Amino acid sequence: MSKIGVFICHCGENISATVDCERVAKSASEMEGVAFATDYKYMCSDPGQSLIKNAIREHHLDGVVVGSCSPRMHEPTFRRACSEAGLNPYLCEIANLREHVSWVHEKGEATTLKAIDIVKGVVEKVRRNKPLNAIEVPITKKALVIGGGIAGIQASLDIANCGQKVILIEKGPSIGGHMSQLSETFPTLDCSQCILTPRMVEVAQHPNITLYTYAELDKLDGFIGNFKATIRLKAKSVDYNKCTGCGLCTTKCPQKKIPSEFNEGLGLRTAIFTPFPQAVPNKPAIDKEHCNYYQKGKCKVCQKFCPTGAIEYDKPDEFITEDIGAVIVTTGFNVLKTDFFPEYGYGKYKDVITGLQFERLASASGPTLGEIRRPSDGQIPKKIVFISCCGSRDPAKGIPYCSKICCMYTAKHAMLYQHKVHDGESTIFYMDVRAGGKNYEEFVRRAVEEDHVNYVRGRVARVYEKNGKLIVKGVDTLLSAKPVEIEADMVVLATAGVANKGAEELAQKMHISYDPYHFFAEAHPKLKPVETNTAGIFLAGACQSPKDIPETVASASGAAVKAVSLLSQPTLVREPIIAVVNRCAPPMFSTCVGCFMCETICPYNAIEHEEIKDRRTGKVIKTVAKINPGLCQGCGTCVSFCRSKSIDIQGYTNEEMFAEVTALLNK
Amino acid sequence: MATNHQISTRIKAATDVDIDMCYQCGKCTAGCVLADDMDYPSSMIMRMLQTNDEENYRKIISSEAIWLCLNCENCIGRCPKEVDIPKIMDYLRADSVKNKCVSPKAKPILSFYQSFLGTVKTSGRLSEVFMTIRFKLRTLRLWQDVSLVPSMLAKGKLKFIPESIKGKRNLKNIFKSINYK
Amino acid sequence: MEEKNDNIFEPRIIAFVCNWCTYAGADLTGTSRIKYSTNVEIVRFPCTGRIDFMLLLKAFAGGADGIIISGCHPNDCHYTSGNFHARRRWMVFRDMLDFMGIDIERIRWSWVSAAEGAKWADVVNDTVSKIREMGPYTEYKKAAKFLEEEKIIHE
Amino acid sequence: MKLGFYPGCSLNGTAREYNESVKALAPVFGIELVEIDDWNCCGASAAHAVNRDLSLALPARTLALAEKQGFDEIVVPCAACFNRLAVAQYELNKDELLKKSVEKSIDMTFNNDIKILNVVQFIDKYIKDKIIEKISHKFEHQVACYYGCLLVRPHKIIGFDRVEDPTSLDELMQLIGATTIDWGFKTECCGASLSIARTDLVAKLSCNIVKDAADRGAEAIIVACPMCHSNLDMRRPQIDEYVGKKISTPVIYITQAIGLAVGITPEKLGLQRHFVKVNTL
Repeated sequence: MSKIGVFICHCGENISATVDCERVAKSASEMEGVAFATDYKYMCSDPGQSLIKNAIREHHLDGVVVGSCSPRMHEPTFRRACSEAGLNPYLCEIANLREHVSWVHEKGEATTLKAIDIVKGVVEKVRRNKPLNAIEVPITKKALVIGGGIAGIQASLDIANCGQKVILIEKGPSIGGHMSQLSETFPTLDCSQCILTPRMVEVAQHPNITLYTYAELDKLDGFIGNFKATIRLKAKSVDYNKCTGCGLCTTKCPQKKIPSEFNEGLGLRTAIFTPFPQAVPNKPAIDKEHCNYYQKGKCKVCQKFCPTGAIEYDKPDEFITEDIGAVIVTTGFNVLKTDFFPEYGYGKYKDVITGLQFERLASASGPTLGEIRRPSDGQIPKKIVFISCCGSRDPAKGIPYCSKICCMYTAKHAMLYQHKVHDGESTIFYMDVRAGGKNYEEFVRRAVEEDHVNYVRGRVARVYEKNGKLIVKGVDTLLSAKPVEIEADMVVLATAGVANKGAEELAQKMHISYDPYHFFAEAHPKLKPVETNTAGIFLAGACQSPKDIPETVASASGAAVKAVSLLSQPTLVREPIIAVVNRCAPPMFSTCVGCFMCETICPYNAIEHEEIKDRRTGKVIKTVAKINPGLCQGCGTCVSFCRSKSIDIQGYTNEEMFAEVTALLNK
Repeated sequence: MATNHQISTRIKAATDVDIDMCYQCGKCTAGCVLADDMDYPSSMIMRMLQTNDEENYRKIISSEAIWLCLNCENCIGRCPKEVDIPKIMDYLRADSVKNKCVSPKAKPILSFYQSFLGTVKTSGRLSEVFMTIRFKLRTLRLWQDVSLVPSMLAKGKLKFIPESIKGKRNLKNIFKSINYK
Repeated sequence: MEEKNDNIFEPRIIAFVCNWCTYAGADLTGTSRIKYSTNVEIVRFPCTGRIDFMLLLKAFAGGADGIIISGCHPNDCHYTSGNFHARRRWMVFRDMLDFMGIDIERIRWSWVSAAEGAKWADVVNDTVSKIREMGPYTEYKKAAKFLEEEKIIHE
Repeated sequence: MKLGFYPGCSLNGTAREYNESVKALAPVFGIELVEIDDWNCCGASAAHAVNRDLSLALPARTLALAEKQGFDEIVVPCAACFNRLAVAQYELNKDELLKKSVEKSIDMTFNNDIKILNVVQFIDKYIKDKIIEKISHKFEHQVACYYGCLLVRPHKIIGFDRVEDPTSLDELMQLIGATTIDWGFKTECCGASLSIARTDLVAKLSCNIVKDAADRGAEAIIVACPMCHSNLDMRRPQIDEYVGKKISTPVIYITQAIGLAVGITPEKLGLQRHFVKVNTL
């Protein structure tokens, strides 16, 4: 006869507002096998927890059910409390009365009844729960950081400075990411490269950091503390051990007319190239799509001129596998490109550009060496229009969210323009100015008050070209919706920040969840902002949602700490939620018939063959399945596949689940 | 819904358009070909409706703007929130007639519509000639477009015998059943 | 949900969901305060791959009028392929149930990710209204009772 | 190949050349357009403005008739009529009760699943791929394609081409050898129904359109809507007055352009009926 304790939490009013907690506790006390039941305002609080502990000791409870928030929230808390009171933590289960009851139903009889049902179900399960012991597994003391933007750089440095090993992979030929493309950064207007490049160099030189550029994650197996990452090292066609980075090849390459990604298509590069002068590593790679040799089969000019003979054509991509303890994803974001804005003629008119392109125009290292010139004819635009919320906050275009950074960088763009073109006129069409952040609002006001940027509140309907001018048809909603028409020389679109191409695919490789816009999802919007739902994988930067630099760096350091705190543990304690093949007395030994169906479907190759031998003769009596607790992740697929019902999964055994379901139904 | 939301509720019921969807970006006005000529441009009208203030509503249905609207659908074509403004305009016009507060400036436009439907009612098809005549009589703009007549005749664009359909009665009933006067 | 009134049928529905996508999704429904019908009670599994179809029979026997099985979207399974296995087994099992005379229309499959709180509410609500139309599932209860007596179903 | 045909009122009157050109074009491609018997005015441009039910009932009657006469596709060259018919069909399919009440007032019941094609959809579907082989006189002129407001809208109902900067007309014109210019007023309204009541506004709007096309060196403006045509063509005096100079850019129906290309005589296409002379071509 079991002695279960039931503890119903009011969660302030979050639960008690719609569920009659006293009544739930009362009817729980009448349930079979329940020795003690009570309710309390904050069960997770210290007094709440000691309430549970005391009850366990007083009533010698052999099981605990807490009716509270989702187990994803406080299961660990309450299990810890139980073990502190000497009860095996896995004899404690949570009945989700908040997320699954009080928050989704109105106050009323039905709601309270449902709460009681759920508690009953869990009680029945706990009555059958077996004490389990956590599994200890070793930890590989090495972190993998995916993406060499500012987030990746920051995270790598922080981890490395804690004395842990880091592997940083970047899919492009250089680290630096979007930040290296920026001109000056708000709200301080300090030069982006000046603050970034030293850190890029630091990464390259840090003894604890291994940097792979032109590299992508191919596969990620394993689990927290023990991942196995397969990394594709894309062939650069240049042997970096020999290459000195003299750059002779890039001057000789006959293919000179390739739109440069780094300059957002506003500048040109060669087929063998280093993306920008401060690139890290500062060594070239060959872009096969445009290289004469790879396309037409002849040229080899670079090889001819290379003083160190570093050029190596026809070298295939390489694959390396690394053991990894923790992963930080910092793959960043992108901005919407053409065809999204037919009404603004982007892609049709050369002088309609994105904010990122404007950054290149304004950047000293850019194609115009920092002078603002029209892409079409190189003229300096006298009238410039900035349109914010291009795609953002536009459900019709499929992007309901606010891209967050645009308000600030648009203000900055207008400011930079005014600084560079003194007789210029700049207009910003905006819906709202969202300048929440340290010194942000002040910055925006400066743009208006000191640089006399003309802010017009209203969305632009369309932009069309007429005799070399761009006609911008907007509106001033503050002048009782008066239409405004501006003949501009150049139009800059603050295009929405969107998830990177291939983000979905990457998420699926790592089994982390992502939102409908393919931004990666954090484990909890407030309390676990850098964790994912997959233990051991963390997030930082704009791959999670559009973020500005300060926020990105902060989240990167946050993620780094999470990774370090994991790697610095001697061993890792894992939930014993794993499958086991039953054993029983001879002559049967196990009901397993050795069909090994489980082996074919196990995603972790955790199924091993065990030969059961006759003690004396040593001859094999039967071969049965055995599960390697180190590899098993407890998905339980084998359980439902097992024909002879010989496998069961700890914590979710058939007996437990059947009992829960039956209890839920039998009122 | 709360009583202080009567207007938006009314409109939602009649047109299935949710006024509160509009977040006042003004893109509709910016793209409207007649915004300059309107006493209240579309986004302004949306805002006034959002106030759920009967006085504002009165202003709207007595405005010229709702009659100038061409239903060209530029606005909804571009609206980030896909608010069906043309549909609301239809509703407002009907309501303005119902409440007998059609802006005097808009009378000719209404007359045109009525002349149009008048001919349709009698013959089932639109006779441009008769519609124009009716219109002229309603508005006393007797000389308008007379200059066009000879050349139109020459090009065979005028039909003086109005075509009419067999199912006239059927059509009469249609007008009757939805009590259009 | 509004107070139950006796003349409309309130079905009892059990939802078997995976811990990583749909359970989290249902949590999100809560955090976003989206309301849905009380008729559904959620049972958490590590993965839809774990869901033993005997449980479905058990649920029907126990008096469920409908069942929801929901997990991660294809390719999003936390355990790589659990949801596919579940799906595949269901394909086979469905016909068998059908053959056994079980009303498979009462079993709803869906994919609800951790980010789809609103979708979960929809899934629940239209399953409830669908089952409500179909009425109580008495046939199987009878059969189950008989089987119980005959001790034909063992756990 | 038989298709239902709904000319609509203007094609019977002021826009008869549009009618003629469509009728002349179809047989060349082995298509017979059968006029829906006893069709009625769809109420375009007036009904919806004053009475919603009427604006649905009028098209509904025609749709119901077409269905009774066994058409599963009808061609509606007039963009305004097309828009009204399409909208009515959509609205009625969306709202069962509404449909019932409308069926009552037209006292006919119907499935309301007939396919409605505007002139461009019609050409795309049945003519486009045969044009090349039929071309006898390449239409080698620089033209501005004017879609007007209704041809591609409401997009969520019609779901054809794209609302901003549509291209379907341009593609057709290029197909028959024309060069199409990029200009600013492809889909800006010409003032349509205000033509008579507010000629001043129509003059202004149409002026913007015609002027921009002319300024950019268009030899002709290609249209697919009788209202656009009458406003840009018949209202030319007012337009000229508004600009303060004479603009002689003719306005031609897409069907006439294609007609000329496949060697139909200008007379049969009714080109002589335009107010702005077309002799430039």
